[in-house]
Amino acid sequence: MSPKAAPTPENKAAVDKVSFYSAWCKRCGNCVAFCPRKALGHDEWGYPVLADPERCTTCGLCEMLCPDFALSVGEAPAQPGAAAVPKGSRVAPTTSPERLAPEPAPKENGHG
Amino acid sequence: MARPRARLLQGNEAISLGALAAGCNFFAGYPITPASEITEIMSRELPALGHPFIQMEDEIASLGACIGASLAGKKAMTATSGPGFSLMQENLGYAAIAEVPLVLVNVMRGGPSTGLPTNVAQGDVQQARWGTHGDHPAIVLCPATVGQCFELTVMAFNWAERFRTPVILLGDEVVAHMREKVALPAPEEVEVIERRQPTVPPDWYVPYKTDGSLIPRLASLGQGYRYHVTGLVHDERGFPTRRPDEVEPFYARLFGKISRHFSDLELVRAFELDDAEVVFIAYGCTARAAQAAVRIGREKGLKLGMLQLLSLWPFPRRPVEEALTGRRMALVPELNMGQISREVKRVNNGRTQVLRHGKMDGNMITPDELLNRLREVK
Amino acid sequence: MPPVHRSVVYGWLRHDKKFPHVWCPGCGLGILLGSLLRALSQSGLDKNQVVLVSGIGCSGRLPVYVDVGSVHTTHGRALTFATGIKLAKPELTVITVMGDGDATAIGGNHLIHAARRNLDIKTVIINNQTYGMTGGQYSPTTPLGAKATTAPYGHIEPSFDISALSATAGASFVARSTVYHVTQLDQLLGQLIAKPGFGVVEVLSPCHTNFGRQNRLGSQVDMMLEFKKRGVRVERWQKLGPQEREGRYPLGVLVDRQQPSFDDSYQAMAAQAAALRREKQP
Amino acid sequence: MNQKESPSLGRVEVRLAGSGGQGLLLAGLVLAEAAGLHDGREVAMVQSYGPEARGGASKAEVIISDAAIDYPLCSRVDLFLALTQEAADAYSWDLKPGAWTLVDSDLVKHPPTSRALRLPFTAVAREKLKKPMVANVVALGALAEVTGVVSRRGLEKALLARVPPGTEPLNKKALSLGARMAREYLGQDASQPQPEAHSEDI
Repeated sequence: MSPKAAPTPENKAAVDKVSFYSAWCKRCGNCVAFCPRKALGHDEWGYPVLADPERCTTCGLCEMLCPDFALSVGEAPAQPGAAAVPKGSRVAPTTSPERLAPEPAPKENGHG
Repeated sequence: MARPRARLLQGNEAISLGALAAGCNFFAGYPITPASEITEIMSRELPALGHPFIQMEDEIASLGACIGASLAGKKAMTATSGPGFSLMQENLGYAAIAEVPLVLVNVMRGGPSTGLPTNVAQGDVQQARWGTHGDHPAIVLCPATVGQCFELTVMAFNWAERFRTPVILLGDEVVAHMREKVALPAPEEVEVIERRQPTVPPDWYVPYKTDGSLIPRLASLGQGYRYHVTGLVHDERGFPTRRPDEVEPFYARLFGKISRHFSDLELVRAFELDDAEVVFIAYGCTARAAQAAVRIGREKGLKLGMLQLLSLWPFPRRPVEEALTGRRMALVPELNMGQISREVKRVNNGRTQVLRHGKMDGNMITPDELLNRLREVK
Repeated sequence: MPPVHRSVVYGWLRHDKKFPHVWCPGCGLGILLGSLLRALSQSGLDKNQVVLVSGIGCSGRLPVYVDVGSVHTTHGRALTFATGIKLAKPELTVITVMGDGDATAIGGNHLIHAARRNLDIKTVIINNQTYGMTGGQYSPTTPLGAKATTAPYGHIEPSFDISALSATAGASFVARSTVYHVTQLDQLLGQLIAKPGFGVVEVLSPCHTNFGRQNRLGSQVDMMLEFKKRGVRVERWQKLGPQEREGRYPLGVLVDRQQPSFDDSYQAMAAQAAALRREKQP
Repeated sequence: MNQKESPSLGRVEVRLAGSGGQGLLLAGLVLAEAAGLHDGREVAMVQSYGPEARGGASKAEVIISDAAIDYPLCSRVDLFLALTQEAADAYSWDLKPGAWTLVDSDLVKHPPTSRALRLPFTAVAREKLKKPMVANVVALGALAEVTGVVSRRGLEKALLARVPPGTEPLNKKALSLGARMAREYLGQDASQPQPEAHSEDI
């Protein structure tokens, strides 16, 4: 099951904050492990989902640490490849992973 | 037009002047006897003309820089001798598979290894054909006079651009270091072939797609055509592929673009061949000895003739077949133990008796030696 | 600097190239690629002005994904091709991407000479301390004692410090970061692109598939957290004593100096040569 | 070009031998340019390279011919100049019988043939011109005078085009000194015997 399939009212906020492109995702777990707010989790297949949208500050770190360009923070661009920066996207380039990164989480989902 | 003024020129000088006349505007090299003069002359000429020259840290780097410069639109050349030629083989293969035009001059000396640095030899003939790993076509030209050094260097550049391939000029120590009186054509009289550029907008450019010529058009880096160049087998877009239905046509095209022009690429010079009973098949400095032997032999009534090979690869099969047909004997003198005589025997196919005359003592074969050899085998 | 949205990064990826890319799940090369694309998009450069050159190995596959002129060369020779390109077209921004084996083993000679020559080439060396693509053999940066498929009893050779080597050889700009410190990496790559002369950014990156597995270092996440633990910003590094420095390394700009670049010196020499020639042949 | 003035020569093989630093490469170049560019003949020249050209016995070979030159090296030397004993020994094995042979009388005590012309090129350069390095030019002057393979006028033109600026008078003087030395030695005028045509009997 792809996390992007059929947005329901419950996960609409999640889709708005982080877009996942499962075709490119290799389920490495970087985004989940390094989310400073632990807002991301895994679905039953190991794909990332925005488990707790309330905690997500759209800091953009998961996007930067994703080696596969498989997720996008902020409003999803109309189409991948659109050159313009969509209005309202919030990315904090000064976010320091050293400052924000959590201690290693137990490997619940067996990543890596 | 002014009559060309005769000059006393060294073979290496003539190669350099030929390169400049053909539009060479990039040189990267590493000094090595007996090819260093070319690097020295280019270091003097190119900066004054506003073109790049660089002495790299080794021969591998020299050919790498030439490939880079050629991809960026320059007519690039490097010059080396045996040890450097060995180092260049991997990048030579790269230039062949990525179809990068450039000219590589190898002035042959005694080998293997450091061998006989200041002595003459012709031991790199098969290396020029088969030195790099994998199978690929090769174009190799071989001058025997200072004048031919100039002419064949111009031709090497023209063929590199026309066929989008590296072309090797295989000189030897005698021809490269020899000085002769030559009258070179004025630069405006030299025919120069330019690279075919794409004429479609960048979005429509498919870098390795070809028209009927089998030779793709090469856009220069930084001209708005953004594409990928790789030493991996690639598809028409330049992206790596291992699909048999893409790999097989790729190799077919790589060979086909050369093989369909064999008749243009087979360059020879006949000397007193018409009624010859015994024919020398020779190349490089050895052709000079063979021609002298023909002259001396003819003065004594011997019906001798010579076929000089100006292109060694693709091997000039048809002219050699013609030269062998109806003769009593063919003798192939060369400064190795039989690198071209093997080819001559291959195409001879029972036409006549083919003998080799190999020599590897660091000296030229003399006309006397050839005439004595004929006397022995009579 | 304005924020870089992923959509801008997507704009620098090649749309006719198949994704996902060839690298292992979690490989730092993908993170570096994203970082490089953010730095490029912020540099103000036109895609047509940029040429990306790589050698062989995992890192060699990076340029093919980027929508610029890209050249995937022979093993260790990226800098030689880049030298030819830069000399031929000085107006281009030429960036080479190499691995540690590529840059410091087979291509070590080219690295030190490119640094000495100070031709304006921007070099990114991704250091995963092993030969990843060929199966985890030891490289010039494999730590003493580490296991490799060609060092089954532990590695016995001291390793190169890529940044120190580049600095000593004469590079104008030398910096180190890791794929964990991705925001710092963005900045350093931006500085690298802007800096004239030969510049090197060494990027530590995990190879959990080969190096990590052989040395029981866990997942790429564990290896990246190790970078966090050991990497120290250069400003802080300078205040550390020898004992505190043990097992750690400085991150950030290590060398930033002004010196004549090869391009400038060559232009000056060529102008002089042309003038001399005009004098001789009026 | 003064092709018409130049007498027919056939093929003449010239070998200039000595040790590195004696200026034999320059002498060869001047001879080749004089014969080729000023006398209108065909010429080919080869020389020693590498360590041999710096120390040891070095040589320059010039083929001068009325017809196009096929074989570019000496195989039967018609004209041999040796400025050291080592060079005289090393490079005299393929002299044609009766070849003109010129040796430095002080430096070559044992000439390769009894007919060799022994002239004190180096001593004259040192004593009369105070410049031992122009011994090569003195020798060239003598060689031209004795053999006539190259015109005196062509030789002078070619020489002056090759030597460093400012040394022209010195070199001109060295050339005529060499010629005079040869005339005196032969005790006759400059009317020299023509060289035999290159022998082709193999």
